[in-house]
Amino acid sequence: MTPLTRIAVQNEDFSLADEYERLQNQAECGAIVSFSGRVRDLATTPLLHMTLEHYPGMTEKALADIVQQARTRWPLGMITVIHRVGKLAVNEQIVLVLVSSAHRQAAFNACEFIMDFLKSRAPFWKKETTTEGTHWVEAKASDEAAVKRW
Amino acid sequence: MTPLTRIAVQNEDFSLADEYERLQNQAECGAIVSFSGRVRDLATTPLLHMTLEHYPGMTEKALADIVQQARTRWPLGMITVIHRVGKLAVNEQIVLVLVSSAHRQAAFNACEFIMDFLKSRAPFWKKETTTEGTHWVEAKASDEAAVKRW
Amino acid sequence: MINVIFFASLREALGTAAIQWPAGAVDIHTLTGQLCAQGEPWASALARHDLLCARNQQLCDRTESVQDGDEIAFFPPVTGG
Amino acid sequence: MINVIFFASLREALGTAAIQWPAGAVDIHTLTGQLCAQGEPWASALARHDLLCARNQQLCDRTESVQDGDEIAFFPPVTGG
Repeated sequence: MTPLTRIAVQNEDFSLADEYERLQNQAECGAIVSFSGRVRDLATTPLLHMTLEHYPGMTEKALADIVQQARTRWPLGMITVIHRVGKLAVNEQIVLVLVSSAHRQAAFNACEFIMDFLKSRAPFWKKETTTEGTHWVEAKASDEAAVKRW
Repeated sequence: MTPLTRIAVQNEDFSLADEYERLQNQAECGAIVSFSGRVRDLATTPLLHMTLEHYPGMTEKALADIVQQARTRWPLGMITVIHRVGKLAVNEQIVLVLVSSAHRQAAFNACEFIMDFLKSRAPFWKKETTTEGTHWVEAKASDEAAVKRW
Repeated sequence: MINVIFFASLREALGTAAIQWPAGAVDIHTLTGQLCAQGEPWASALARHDLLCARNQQLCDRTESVQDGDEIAFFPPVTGG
Repeated sequence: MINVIFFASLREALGTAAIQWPAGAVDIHTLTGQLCAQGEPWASALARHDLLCARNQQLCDRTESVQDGDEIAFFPPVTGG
């Protein structure tokens, strides 16, 4: 049997198509919502690459805990959370959250909930390398505010 | 140049992977949210297949109008809306909405907004064929309520 | 003439997908009355209070005016997605 | 002993990723005070009021108690996703 929750923290890239394929099995879950995030270059100084540090061991637990919280709030089918770590170039994929449910709003809410809590509660840290040096990305107040909504 | 909005009403299946690939170009849009819906078999009598009727001409305009309304509300990048018509078997894909944005919440909101309005405003009608005959699917009050939220 | 078209369960109830109807009704409300005046199955099928209508492929109210050459559509609540 | 670990900008400011520290502090607040008492760079680096902490890989408050054998982590606000 396919496990209901799949959590991965990895250096390698992931394939939305493969992960989506995995969720297709559940006939009773007609709604699938996905979020994927990629490295953006929005800074005034050109971004060369990004390095993602994490807290091995705690990261997986934190993500599993967030998924579990989502399951207590909404009726959900399969959930996949993949987050990459290490060195990532501009435009590379960073994170993928896939949620299936029998209900459209549940799938949307759960996917957004997981992303909001991942952003503010899962131990990942981004360091940017631009043409002018390296710096740690600052946490945004809007991300903390997003968690407070739930 | 890749057009910002792609709307398709078609008999053929679609590929989330191909459509996602198309949205990867925009470096400034780091967030991509997708919704996909499939034929479910939730009835007490087994569903054999579903037939989707639509209003050719108006359907495309209604979808384009919904996308345009979303663009006036949130800063969005590329948007893809694909809806199938004709005969569909259980578990087949029906609808896909893909939205990219520089902002996670904008992408989530716009994708959900488009789905809510598509469900209550775009001229599609589902007819189910079960082992006991055919019947038109009734509109749900919850779908009309979903539109009222925005 | 007005091109009047019907979809889904309404099309099946009427047994027709489209009719040409003489121009003259000032709005969709009046047009609906003219169609119902044909008797059954029109009167019953068009009496459903949740029917939607569109003028020239744009959703509208029954108060929407009607002009010669218009395409007026009647259909039940939509169920796509 | 307590295994105390640091991440990201805090790890860089301290110049160390992990230290073994004698058990004895009743809670994380007390442990933080003991670490700061070592002087710089500890006092400044651990003074950031937005630092988060975790006990045995679970986010917690500074009031969380500490026991021999625990893994206590300090880190700046997270920025994944």
